[in-house]
Amino acid sequence: MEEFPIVSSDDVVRVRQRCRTAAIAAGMSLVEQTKVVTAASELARNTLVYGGGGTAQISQVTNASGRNGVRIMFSDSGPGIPDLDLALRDGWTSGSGLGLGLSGSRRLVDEFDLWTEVGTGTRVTATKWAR
Amino acid sequence: MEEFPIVSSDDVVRVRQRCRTAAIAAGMSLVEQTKVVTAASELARNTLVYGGGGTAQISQVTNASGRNGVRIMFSDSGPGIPDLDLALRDGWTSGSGLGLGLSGSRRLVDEFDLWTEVGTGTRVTATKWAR
Amino acid sequence: MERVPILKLGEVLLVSIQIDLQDQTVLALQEDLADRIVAHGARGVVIDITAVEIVDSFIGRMLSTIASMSRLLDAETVVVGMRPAVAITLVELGLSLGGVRTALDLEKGLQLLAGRLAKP
Amino acid sequence: MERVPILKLGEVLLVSIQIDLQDQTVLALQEDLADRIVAHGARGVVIDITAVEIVDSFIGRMLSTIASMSRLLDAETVVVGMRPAVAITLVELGLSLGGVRTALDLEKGLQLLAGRLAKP
Ligand SMILES: Nc1ncnc2c1ncn2[C@@H]1O[C@H](COP(=O)(O)OP(=O)(O)O)[C@@H](O)[C@H]1O
Ligand SMILES: Nc1ncnc2c1ncn2[C@@H]1O[C@H](COP(=O)(O)OP(=O)(O)O)[C@@H](O)[C@H]1O
Repeated sequence: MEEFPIVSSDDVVRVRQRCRTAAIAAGMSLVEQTKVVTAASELARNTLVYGGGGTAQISQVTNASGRNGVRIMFSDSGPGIPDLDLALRDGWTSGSGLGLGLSGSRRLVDEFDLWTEVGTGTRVTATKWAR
Repeated sequence: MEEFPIVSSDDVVRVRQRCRTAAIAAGMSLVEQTKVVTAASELARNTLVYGGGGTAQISQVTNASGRNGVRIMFSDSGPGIPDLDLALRDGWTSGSGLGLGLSGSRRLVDEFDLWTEVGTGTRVTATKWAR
Repeated sequence: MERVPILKLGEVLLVSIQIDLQDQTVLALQEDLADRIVAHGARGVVIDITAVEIVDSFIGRMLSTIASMSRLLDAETVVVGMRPAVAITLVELGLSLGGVRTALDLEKGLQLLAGRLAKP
Repeated sequence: MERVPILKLGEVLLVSIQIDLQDQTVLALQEDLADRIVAHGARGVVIDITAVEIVDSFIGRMLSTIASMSRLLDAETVVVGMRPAVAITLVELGLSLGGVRTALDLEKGLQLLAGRLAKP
């Protein structure tokens, strides 16, 4: 497991690179790698832009049936998300994005979990398995 | 009545084939067959993907007025559905689907019954009558 | 897992679906097609579903994804041979396949693409 | 912050993205391009993304913005070299890049623009 801070847009680039390395190590196909790295990029940017910065964790995981995968986790102590249903909707943004970061990255991975509390922060965990 | 496990996406294909056989035996038109087989495909995939696997039952049924039909039942011991209204809405998905499986298959059949309990599982029963 | 073969006819790739599609096969087909479009510089894709008995939301989404993805790679997709019963069922299911071009049969589909490829 | 270089080939500006794009670099590129289109009276822009490993919604929006912006300045944009895996991922992400023209590679992209520039 690797952990590193997200405080600038350099860090978003670094998250992509580390996520790519982990995806290759998990034996993912090129398409699977591209999907999980793209999801990581979206979520890392949200941590930076909306969470006011935070932390990324990237780990290699193995499930009960021996499949390998990559788990990415992004946490921040930002404002949290008041209306989660809305935030997860395609095209909805409170800022100036396209509103595809959360909804789109959920589609790109196999498991997606979002915890948030207004005033406390947000934590998104996403897992993708190699086929 | 036939019963078989749904533990892989092969089984979803088999459900379609068995459902087709039953629909033909019930004297359904080609359109009716196509509708019930499509519904079976959607529900079987949900059992696999969201229910974590389960069982399919396919039976031929006859009603009081002598009409023949097919009844399909899918049960799993998965997580259940916390908000059924939401799950039955067109376009709503907790995963990466199109959110048309439940709402769409309900439209494709004549009778549709969904029982679910969080932590216990889900059982969907659908019946289509030959005209 | 079975794989759906992809044939090359000049600048067009032809996919004729002859098996009962499993979800993994669907995903593999999308990836194979993207690779082949780029490898051959294909300008058109014809997906022949004459033999396909049902199109559920997963397969329907595949058709939309292939159409959008090939457009990004500068190829146009035409779906041919949809059975009437499949079309009726798709509508009732709630899938309109908005961005997907269709033609009656393989011949009409190839004609449609030829018209486009003639343009620079 | 790194900047993406913009080359001039006659009436066409060529942008070849060779680095892992940071958001600020993306914003700077949009501004630089607008300036250069006007300064050179360029009629076409080719953005070569052959080396780009992922296009997320921020980079995808840049491609759309550049296409729209250059159209307003009377230049046409073509994006070339999109990798197959990137195309599939973009579609799943939900981005269709509606107004963006694409071509297989630099050569095809330049041909496409040449066809347009030949017209009065
Ligand atoms: N880490 C976060 N902290 C607070 N709000 C967030 C966070 N991530 C996402 N959001 C909220 O969810 C909305 C939707 O996010 P997203 O789908 O990524 O779209 P976009 O990034 O284009 O705004 C954001 O506009 C923001 O309001
Ligand atoms: N057997 C099941 N067990 C648990 N949840 C289910 C089950 N079937 C459906 N669901 C829930 O209902 C939602 C909607 O299902 P559906 O309409 O089939 O759309 P989709 O399959 O595209 O997600 C699913 O996303 C899932 O959250």
